[in-house]
Amino acid sequence: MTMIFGIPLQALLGQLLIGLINGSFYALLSLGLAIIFGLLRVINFAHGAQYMLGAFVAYLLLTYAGIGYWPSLILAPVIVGLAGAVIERLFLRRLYDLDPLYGLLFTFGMALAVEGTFRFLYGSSGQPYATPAALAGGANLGFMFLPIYRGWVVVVSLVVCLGTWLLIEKTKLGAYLRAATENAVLVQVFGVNVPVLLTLTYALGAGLAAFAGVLAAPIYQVSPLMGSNMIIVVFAVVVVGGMGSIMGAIITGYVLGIAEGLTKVFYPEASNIVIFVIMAIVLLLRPAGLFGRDA
Amino acid sequence: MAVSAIETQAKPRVVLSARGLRRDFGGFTAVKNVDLDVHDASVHALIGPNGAGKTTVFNLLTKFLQPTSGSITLMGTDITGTPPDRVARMGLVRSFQISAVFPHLSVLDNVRVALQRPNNLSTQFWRPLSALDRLNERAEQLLASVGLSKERDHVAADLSYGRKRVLEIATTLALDPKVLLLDEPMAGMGLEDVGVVSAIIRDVARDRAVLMVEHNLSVVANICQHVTVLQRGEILAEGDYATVSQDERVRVAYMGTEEH
Amino acid sequence: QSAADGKVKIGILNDQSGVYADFGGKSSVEAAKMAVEDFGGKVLGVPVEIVDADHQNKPDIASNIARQWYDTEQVDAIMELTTSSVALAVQAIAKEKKKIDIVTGAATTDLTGKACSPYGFHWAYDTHALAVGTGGALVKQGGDSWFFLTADYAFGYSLEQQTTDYVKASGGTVVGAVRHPLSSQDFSSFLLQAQSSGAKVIGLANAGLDTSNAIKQAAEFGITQGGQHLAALLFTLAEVHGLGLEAAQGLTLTEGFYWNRDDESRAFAKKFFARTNKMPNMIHTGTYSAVTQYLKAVQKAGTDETEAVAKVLHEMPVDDVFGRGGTVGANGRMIHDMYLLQVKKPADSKEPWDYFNVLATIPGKEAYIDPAKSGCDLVK
Amino acid sequence: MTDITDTIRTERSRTALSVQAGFLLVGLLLLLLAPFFFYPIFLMKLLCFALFACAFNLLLGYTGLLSFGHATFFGGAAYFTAYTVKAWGLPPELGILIGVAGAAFLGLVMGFFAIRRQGIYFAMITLALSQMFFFFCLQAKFTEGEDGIQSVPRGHLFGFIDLNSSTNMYYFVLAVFLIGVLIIWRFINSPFGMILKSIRENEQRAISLGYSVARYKLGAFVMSAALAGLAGGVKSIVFQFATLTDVAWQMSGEVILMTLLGGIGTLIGPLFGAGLVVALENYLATSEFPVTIITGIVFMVCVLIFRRGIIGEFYASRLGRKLGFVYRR
Amino acid sequence: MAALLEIQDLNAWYGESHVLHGVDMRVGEGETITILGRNGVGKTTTLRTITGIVRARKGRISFAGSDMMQVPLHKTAHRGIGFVPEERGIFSTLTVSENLLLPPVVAKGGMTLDEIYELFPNLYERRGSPGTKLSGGEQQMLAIARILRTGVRLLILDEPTEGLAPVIVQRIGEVLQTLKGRGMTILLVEQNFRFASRIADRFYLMDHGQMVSEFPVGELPQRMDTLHKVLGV
Ligand SMILES: Nc1ncnc2c1ncn2[C@@H]1O[C@H](COP(=O)(O)OP(=O)(O)OP(=O)(O)O)[C@@H](O)[C@H]1O
Ligand SMILES: Nc1ncnc2c1ncn2[C@@H]1O[C@H](COP(=O)(O)OP(=O)(O)OP(=O)(O)O)[C@@H](O)[C@H]1O
Ligand SMILES: [Mg+2]
Ligand SMILES: [Mg+2]
Repeated sequence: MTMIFGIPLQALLGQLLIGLINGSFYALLSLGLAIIFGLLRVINFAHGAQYMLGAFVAYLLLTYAGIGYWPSLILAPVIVGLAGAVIERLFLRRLYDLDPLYGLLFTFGMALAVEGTFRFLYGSSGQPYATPAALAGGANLGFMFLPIYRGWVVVVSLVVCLGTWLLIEKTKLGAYLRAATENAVLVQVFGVNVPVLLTLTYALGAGLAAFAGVLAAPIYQVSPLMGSNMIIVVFAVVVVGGMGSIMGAIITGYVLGIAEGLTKVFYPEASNIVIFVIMAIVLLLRPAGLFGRDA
Repeated sequence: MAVSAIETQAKPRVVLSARGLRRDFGGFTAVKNVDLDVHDASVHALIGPNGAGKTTVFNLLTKFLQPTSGSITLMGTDITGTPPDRVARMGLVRSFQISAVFPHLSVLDNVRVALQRPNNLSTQFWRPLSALDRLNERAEQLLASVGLSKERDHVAADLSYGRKRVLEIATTLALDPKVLLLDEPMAGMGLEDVGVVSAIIRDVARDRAVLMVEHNLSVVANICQHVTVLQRGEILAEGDYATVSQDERVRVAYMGTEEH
Repeated sequence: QSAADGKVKIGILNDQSGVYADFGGKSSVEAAKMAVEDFGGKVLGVPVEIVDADHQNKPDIASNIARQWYDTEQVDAIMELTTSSVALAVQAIAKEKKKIDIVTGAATTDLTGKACSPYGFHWAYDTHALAVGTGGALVKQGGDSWFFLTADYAFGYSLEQQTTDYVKASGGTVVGAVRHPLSSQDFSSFLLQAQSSGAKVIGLANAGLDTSNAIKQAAEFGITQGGQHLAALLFTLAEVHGLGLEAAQGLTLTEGFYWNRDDESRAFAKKFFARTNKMPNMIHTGTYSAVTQYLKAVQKAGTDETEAVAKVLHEMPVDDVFGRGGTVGANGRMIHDMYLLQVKKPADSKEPWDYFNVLATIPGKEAYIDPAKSGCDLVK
Repeated sequence: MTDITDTIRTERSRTALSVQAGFLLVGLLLLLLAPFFFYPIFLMKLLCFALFACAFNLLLGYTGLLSFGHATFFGGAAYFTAYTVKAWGLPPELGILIGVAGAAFLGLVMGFFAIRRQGIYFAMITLALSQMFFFFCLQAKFTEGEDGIQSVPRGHLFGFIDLNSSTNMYYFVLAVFLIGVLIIWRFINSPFGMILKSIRENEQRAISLGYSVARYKLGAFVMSAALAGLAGGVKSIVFQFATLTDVAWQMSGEVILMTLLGGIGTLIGPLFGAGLVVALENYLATSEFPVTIITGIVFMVCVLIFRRGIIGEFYASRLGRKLGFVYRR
Repeated sequence: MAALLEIQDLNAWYGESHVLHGVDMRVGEGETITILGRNGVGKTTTLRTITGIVRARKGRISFAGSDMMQVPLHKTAHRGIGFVPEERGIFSTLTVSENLLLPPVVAKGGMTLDEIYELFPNLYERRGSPGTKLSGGEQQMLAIARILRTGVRLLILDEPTEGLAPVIVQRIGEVLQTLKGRGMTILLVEQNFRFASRIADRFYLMDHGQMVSEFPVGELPQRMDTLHKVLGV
């Protein structure tokens, strides 16, 4: 058997694949975070809560309405996105003219409140959510047993990430969004209804987080805490990637997922901090992040 | 460009010089092969069409940008690798194309902040603010010299655009720089201020070097002893205003056909 | 006969909104109230009062409340005390103020070891009992080679260490271990390593959501179907409920109580269910037992004065639905039987909350550290 | 950043000055008499958190840097102090000093990375780095994992003041708090503070005037870290333990809440913010309502309609202005 | 000439500071108007109030016969008003060509992309690079160019020649002449008196938030004295 650093090649391949799966979640989440930040200048601390909400909405739909995974995959992001739109309209909107730190603090409070509410209502040990029948079971790849569902996560996250990227970088709508980020008043003077655009953006970001949440439900325990465990790592991913580019967020998400996966083989104790260590190194070498523009 | 021995004797000494300056942005070369000598006690104008690379040259000289190649010497010291704040402390100070004041500080404080460093009053975190009062006299002198005495206690943000630029010059002068780099000091200024500022610059240049970017050609004609014309990142012509403005290439590339 | 200050007051201090809220939480408060009602609501002729507070897993809040309770609100005993940092902090205060504390929620053996107190008691379980139960007993059932998935901090190490000791003592082997950081979402990398180790038992030396996620993902990767066994070292009925039988089936764990064990436990559980809408785990029942025993002790001592009550508590055997035949060591450890439990297949579960098969009963003497060897300086 | 300052050098009338001196005196008197009316441990906790929040505010309110990692300094110092006092048997004052030094060092390291970016990047970097420190504390031997360092002896201050007496302990904490606030006050109203202010106003311009902006920011960061460490060290002596909650990121969130509630950029606002948060936590502990929900909602409400905080709103109110207070945006 | 834009007693505020004190002004269809005035008298504010950016305003603004006071900001362009702001407002996250294509076309009759590139070859050369990587002058050209595409009827320019090289100023002058020739209405604020006098049909002189006088280009020689006093020309 081929060995690399004392680890069988097969095991390594398996771990790479698993890293990629985790990277899918990082990518989806950091993408949404980057979009909201990029366009609204709001660090969406509630992103983890929205991810959690996605999973919970799927769970609730199943439990109380008998609506299964597939419809939930669309429905949950739409519901969370709508909730996001309402939040943006009612609250976030008032904070745009202020220092971005207020947006951060507001969404931080929101995350606390939402998480607290779900903990109050559903406890903290989580709820079960079964893998959809069509994706149950696994495939033997020779070097590892790959649950089919995990393969699906990688594929669908890639598709969604690329789709979002195309939407923002390559369409007129995206150009409006990017321009509005810089100078909303001027874009409005040009005849574009910017407030609606911003609402849509926040809804899109929240929806993406919820989508990741639904994807996560069959893998992780649906728990009120699932988001807060994730959010800080995703922040680090975003810092490493640099907020300048959407593509940067996506690529960094996958790459760091893989880096983390490999650490779990070579030095598992460090797997939680490896992303932070990478972040520190990147900051030393490229303060603006790997793909970020200089401020 | 070689400076002959006779010339160096006749002219004041070179305080800032650049050789073979070049800067690439991605595939685009914004500045290439620029040799520049700025002399003490003179006003040197850097002119050229928009996008010629004037601001970039400024950024390179003050080290806000790192040159891709070439070297820069300030008063005999090589500063090619020196960080911008060091360069400023060595006596090379710049203004910005977009006005740069401390908006929520008073006019007086704007100048005092600049005075703090040369007076070694910038790191004392244990002393009271009143320690700064001994800078007031000098600060007020500076304000008076640019005609801002009346606005002394206003918040800088409340000043009009032109007044802000004047304040910026006063702040810059507070550092008593050896070399002053001014990026379009008259842009957006009303005519009444243009006169004032021209006079200030001429005055300042009595005992230091000034390098300025300016589109207002009458100002250039009036106060600049030396003119360098930049085009597409390269030097197109050099000399005094009369020489340069007769240059056919300069007329086509920059000045246009009308009378100025 | 009467209470010294005319009041008998018990404080339930635990996590009611954080990560351990399901573990004990508000339901523990209910259990304490049940105990008081079952006791008749009064002792020595004065009404018994239960107060409760949510320490939010913050020792300084817990410490603040505990001091205030003892100092100004005439609370006689504080119980439950989830999370070892809180339990240790409060036990130290109780010791200083010469007041009683009975821990049911925290796991660390230090409470009856180097941090023991003459007025401190540890009631429901501890890491040692869990290790012996799951480690020792499972080997006897044939699970003789182990691989550990260990949470990378003191709690995880001590669980792993103590379990390893018992696995080895019972003739088993440990083929490897992997340390995972606290609150890892994804365990698949670690599970793959466990899988390729070929060990018969994968021991989960972690807690809470980490354990749940590991179990769920083990099912996903077909680990249990592949013939390997999962053993959770700290896991209770409440968490199994959250996980669902589909994912949890086959899992082995140790608890100090199982509601569906006999008629008495079922009767207690029904009453508990009527109040809380869930079946009790060992923390809930343990709290019920602790309150009951405390009241009995007050009754017997004829006063709520600390020294006297503590003396009775140390001497009087326990005899209730939780700790039948239990005794209390000089270090404050309540020694009672533990149960090795296995989660049923969904098809075998006959009613809601019917989750476990009892694989073995571990006698208290085996489950708990001999007080003489506990490192507690109160034991001569 | 909203630009807010306790202005020291604006024109104030003499009456206003004496009104403020009056406020100060009454405040001091209240603090001195407080232990006769309130539960001392509650007051000590309040003062520790108030100092922590003041230290945090030094960075946010006066330098415009929002750190989301201040728990590192607070909790780190708590660990250092607790460890040295318990394991090495150092007297409390020395233990606290070591805590402060340790926090300053951590501040130096974290600041070194974080000041490379501004605004929210800065916040995220400090958050991530403090998370790293959390994991370090979780795994390091000397912190004793989730048990925490327990039963730290309070000992005798300078060898003769018995801190086991809660009165002595209280006045010691009060003294530390007052000294801390005094240091902060001096710091922001010093030549150094002036440069910090100008950097916040226009960083590029400050560079062109020859200031090494990074060093000034780092200086402020380390100062703030050291003072946060002072609060943490004292807290570990007060409570006699140091645990993981002090280094967790929720603690960083809490100190932000205190500052926001009290008034960002006001010298004494954090005292009120801390008082409110600590009281709220205590009160909610025994109420039916889950703490996090309330905390979250308080945050949201504050940001939306109460942005200047208690003291800021007071300064900006008609009465406040009449009394000569200034709250500038 | 029919009035395309008519302003009566316009007042505007920034927060509590009252900046416009009753501006009256009339711009005829096809006319080119220049507002002159010293720094800070409220020229920019007048333009920003007309376009609706400054919303703390009172008075009457009618454009093409309809009242503009209640029209939301994002609808003004669709009524036919195009704005080139003083600070240019080039978007750095957009490339030059994206910047150029950004404002939605609101009516027929705008210039085509080819025409624009012909007018500003610099822009063509740098069409793929990020907007703010252009030099100051290039940015100004871009700011004007992108409005020309949209087909608005009234072009409002705030100091279009600020910071521009004389050749470029000349070229912009030519461009504005061309637009004038096509019947475009132009409202301009300018410090460069020479430039303004070459293209304007009529002048407004502004001081202290009011129009203090108004005269056609022909009267310029007689007015030089006043201008001298007010502007220091
Ligand atoms: N950071 C950068 N990245 C890419 N290109 C740049 C950058 N900075 C400047 N440029 C390009 O370099 C050229 C020179 O720009 P510069 O700002 O130096 O011109 P300038 O002579 O100052 O013009 P103006 O008089 O209009 O201010 C321009 O074409 C500009 O687009
Ligand atoms: N955003 C603002 N907030 C408060 N005051 C402002 C603001 N913008 C401008 N002002 C003030 O309003 C007055 C008019 O400003 P305006 O910009 O309209 O002048 P201007 O005539 O365009 O001057 P310039 O020739 O310098 O561009 C000035 O006193 C200015 O200080
Ligand atoms: Mg320039
Ligand atoms: Mg203007």
